[in-house]
Amino acid sequence: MTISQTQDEIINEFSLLDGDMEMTVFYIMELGQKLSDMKEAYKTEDNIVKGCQSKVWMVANLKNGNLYFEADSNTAITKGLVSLLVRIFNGQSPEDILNADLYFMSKIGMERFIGTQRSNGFASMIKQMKLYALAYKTKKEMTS
Amino acid sequence: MTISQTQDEIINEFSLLDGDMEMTVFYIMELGQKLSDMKEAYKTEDNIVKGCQSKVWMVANLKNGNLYFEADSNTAITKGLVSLLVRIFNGQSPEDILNADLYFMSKIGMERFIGTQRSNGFASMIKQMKLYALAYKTKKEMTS
Amino acid sequence: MSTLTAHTPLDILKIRTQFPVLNQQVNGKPLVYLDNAATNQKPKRVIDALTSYYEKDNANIHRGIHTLAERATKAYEQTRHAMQEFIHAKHVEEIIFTRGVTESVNLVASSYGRAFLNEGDEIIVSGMEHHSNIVPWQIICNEKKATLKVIPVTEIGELDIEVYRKLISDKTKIVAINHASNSLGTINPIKEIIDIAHSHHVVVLIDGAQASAHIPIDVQELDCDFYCISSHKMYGPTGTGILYGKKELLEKMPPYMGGGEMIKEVTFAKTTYNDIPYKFEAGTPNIADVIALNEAISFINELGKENIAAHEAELLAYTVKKLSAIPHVKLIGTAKNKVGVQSFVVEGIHHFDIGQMLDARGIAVRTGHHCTQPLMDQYGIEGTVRASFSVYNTKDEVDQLAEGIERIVKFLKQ
Amino acid sequence: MSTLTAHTPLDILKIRTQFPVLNQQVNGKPLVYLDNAATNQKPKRVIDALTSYYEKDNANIHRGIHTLAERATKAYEQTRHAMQEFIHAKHVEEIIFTRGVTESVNLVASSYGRAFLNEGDEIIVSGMEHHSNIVPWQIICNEKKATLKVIPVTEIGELDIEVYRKLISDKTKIVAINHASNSLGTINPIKEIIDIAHSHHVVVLIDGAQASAHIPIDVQELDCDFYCISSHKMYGPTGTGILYGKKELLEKMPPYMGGGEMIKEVTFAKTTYNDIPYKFEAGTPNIADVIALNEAISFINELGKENIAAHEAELLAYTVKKLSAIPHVKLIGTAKNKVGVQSFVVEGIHHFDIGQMLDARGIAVRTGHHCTQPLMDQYGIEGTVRASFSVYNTKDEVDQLAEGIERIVKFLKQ
Ligand SMILES: Cc1ncc(COP(=O)(O)O)c(C=O)c1O
Ligand SMILES: Cc1ncc(COP(=O)(O)O)c(C=O)c1O
Repeated sequence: MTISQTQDEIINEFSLLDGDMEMTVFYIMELGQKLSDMKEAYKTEDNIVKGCQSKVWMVANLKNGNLYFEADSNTAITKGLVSLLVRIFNGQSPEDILNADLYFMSKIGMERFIGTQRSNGFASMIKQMKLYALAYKTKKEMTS
Repeated sequence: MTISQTQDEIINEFSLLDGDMEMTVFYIMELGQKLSDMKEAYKTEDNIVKGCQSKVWMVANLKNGNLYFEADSNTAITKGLVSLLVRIFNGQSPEDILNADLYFMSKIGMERFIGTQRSNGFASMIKQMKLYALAYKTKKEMTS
Repeated sequence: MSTLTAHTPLDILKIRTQFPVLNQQVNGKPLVYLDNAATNQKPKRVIDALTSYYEKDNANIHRGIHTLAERATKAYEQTRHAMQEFIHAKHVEEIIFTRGVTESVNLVASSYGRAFLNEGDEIIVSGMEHHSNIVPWQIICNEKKATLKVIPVTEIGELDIEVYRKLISDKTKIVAINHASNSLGTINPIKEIIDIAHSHHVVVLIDGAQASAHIPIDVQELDCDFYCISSHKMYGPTGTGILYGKKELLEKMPPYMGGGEMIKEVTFAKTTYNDIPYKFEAGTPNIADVIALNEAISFINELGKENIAAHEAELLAYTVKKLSAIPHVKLIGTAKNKVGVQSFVVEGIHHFDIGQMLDARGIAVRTGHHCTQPLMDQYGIEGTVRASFSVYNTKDEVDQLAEGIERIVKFLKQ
Repeated sequence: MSTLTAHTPLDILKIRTQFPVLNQQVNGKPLVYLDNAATNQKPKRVIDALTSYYEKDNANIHRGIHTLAERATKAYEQTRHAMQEFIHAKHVEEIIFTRGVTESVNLVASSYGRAFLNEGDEIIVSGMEHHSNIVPWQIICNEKKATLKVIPVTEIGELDIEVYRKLISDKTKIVAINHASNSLGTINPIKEIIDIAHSHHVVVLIDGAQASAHIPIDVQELDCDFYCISSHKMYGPTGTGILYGKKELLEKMPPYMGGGEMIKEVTFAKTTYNDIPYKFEAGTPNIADVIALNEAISFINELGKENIAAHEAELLAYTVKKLSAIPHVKLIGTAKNKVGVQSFVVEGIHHFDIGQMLDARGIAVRTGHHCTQPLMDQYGIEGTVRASFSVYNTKDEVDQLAEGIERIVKFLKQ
């Protein structure tokens, strides 16, 4: 699936929630619960995403030229939020991740339910993922 | 005339102004203009009434057991205001001055046209006059 | 009448109609506002006082002789008188308007501290203080090479007075304690704390942020040296509050800020300062909000603090009962004597998740460290969820809180 | 759009309808409000913003995750952005909310001064400064054994820039000057003053109290280091204002007040401070008034500062013409470049009498030293009568002012 296709899928899923805030929050937490836990060993200072209010850890690996992320958080909602990003970006090429336009955020009305403080945190997660993508892209270019 | 009689006279005069603020202020200034000027030599730091925003000087003399005040101010309105007090208290005994109830103030609605800042100053003038009265009364009692 | 010991039940539903903000839906549910320790809501009369001031009387105060300036000055000074009565201060000039508790504490730390602290002196605070009653003292201690001592907090959230007795000494110059804790709700035995301090000739500052809307205050009976209040936590507007200080102390303290209002005479050679309270009110004050604060005082007076406190105590007891029944919930702060504040944590669930989940149901609580990180450190937690009450809250709202928590606990614990 | 050089005439009578306070009688006469340099009046949209905030969104900001706290935080930060644009600051975090100019100057004097001033250093102010831009410097000079130097004022009320060039030296650490004088109306050549200071690596603070509602401000073009504004002098609520500071400077300055909001982490062992602007916003800020200030900014932006200034210039010219024609009247402050402020004295008549007399006719002016005693000393007077304009004033009001003065002059001079 492309980045756009996953986004459209997510938009579709959220539209079923019909704007009910409680259901939306429950749904996000459920998504978080489905995200496999990160090994405790990875939950280091180094892997923390700066700028999030809750703690978010993230690592990335390149397999066959595509990126795969693992992420975790100490809060259930944030874990659910980061799981959306993992789902969208996993298996995509560094280039596509770098160029991705994340239109799903405004389409699902993310701002309404995450608020300014989590918004900044969410932006930091995206930035971190794009940084990983940039790093691997550069590495690839240097070694090729 | 007694203190009450002069007060009643003043109340009567002010009632003719019918609450017109501009006429009232003009009238007060006119009263001030009629108050004879104080000798410059008396306008000393010592004779200043403390607590007035404008400068007010005041001296008192005892003649035949009664008090006579001279007063002046650097502002025309304050001079008019102090002239009311001089008119009320001049020629009265220290005892009567000490015991005087100055009901004319509320009757002419003084607060409305002198405001908080001048109110405090006006209270200081009255206090100063009563202090003079007390001093002369004490003096009289000690020498008698 | 703060001398009443009995209380009259209040008509809470009628009181609620005076608070326009309560009449709204949040996320499709009626708003349940339980974040009152952070700031509480304003009755219509307070809002109307602001409007009325700006629509009729707005003018700069003290220096003007025109009618609007007269009116504004008078109304501003009336609040000072109302506040004097509200806390039973001896002199009206002991009431200084500030932005709130934070500025009040900083004023004392900076002015009193800078003038009277010396190297090696000690200041005592407690382990349950708000950052606003810690950091200003840290700053001045750092500057003066003085030391900050801390009264420990017991497991249930009370001050350990026996340790306090041992901490205080000839070196102690200031004791700064809150009347009631914003995280725990604990009402501290400040009369006893003050008496002990005074027996050592130590000056005491009381942070009354969490007391002013709930506990009768009599600064003369308490004999405290400084008392600090924020308007926005007592039904008044944001941006104002007071510092009460004993006249003798305020008079010998140097000014805090310089500027208009606080001077008697300025020349480049020599400037002389105004008398208190003006010496400490440099610049154009927050005129409108000070004036509107008077309505908040009247609101509290008319209901009666005892009646407000009785209602809030009932809500608190009910909250404790309901929350205790929910699995995995652990109450933080269970002192005997409390204002209507209840913190809690839910085992294995982050307070942010609970806060956000409750917000999804229209329920506003506060989550986090509540500006009391040292206290959180002591409990070994990062933060709590805190529900806190004002007079307009109801048992029904507590039910909704409990139901919300039950739902999230069920969801995340299965 | 502050780049406009031409201007569009404004419909003043229509603008007046937005100001409820103007629609009243004082002492039986329609209010003529000419005390705008002290504080100006608030358009309905500013008052409505306050009401709306308290009726819908009131909550403590930054630390809350519930919906009301979200809304309040967002609105509060929106004003910061609007203010950034209003003064063309490079970074939004360069905007710090304070109580107003007085607190802003004190913040810089205390924080920057205490950190970077040394014995023997010099600070330069001018002879036409407001006490709020004198006394804070006197206090810190006194503490640091630094010296205050004064740029003299010429007879017509302009700064003597040649003397300034001689005053500035390697010893100079700070220059603090108003953009426009509240007593004289003079607009000072601050760009030139700043350039001269910077050529000596001296930091410049501009007191913009009398500029913000009248003169376009571009802090980047001016390259000033600090700029201070009071909300209540620019159609906004009392109790708030800003300090603009260059990021590099603010970052290296120590905090001013300690408390909630301004910290990153507090332990009794070590406290770390938050980033700017929060480092300088300790405690609960004046949330409602900051939010309503945004409406005042929009009000000015929508009318256009050039258009406002053009109207006020017209009123000023008319005032000068009318007052000059009255016997015994002497204008104080006749600089070439002025905002809409005209001070005057009447030979042999005390300014209090004129003020009170005018008030009896419903006309509000300010009388006294206007918190600029050193300036009054220079003119050898105790005070002046001052008429000052905002956009809602009219020529008709100037006529009434002149007529009132004529009457009192006639009365007292015959
Ligand atoms: C030139 C000038 N500077 C400073 C101030 C002080 O402003 P505020 O009283 O709002 O702090 C004023 C207003 O009184 C002023 O006109
Ligand atoms: C106990 C306590 N002290 C101090 C403060 C600080 O008050 P403010 O933020 O109004 O200055 C608060 C409120 O946040 C508080 O709860």
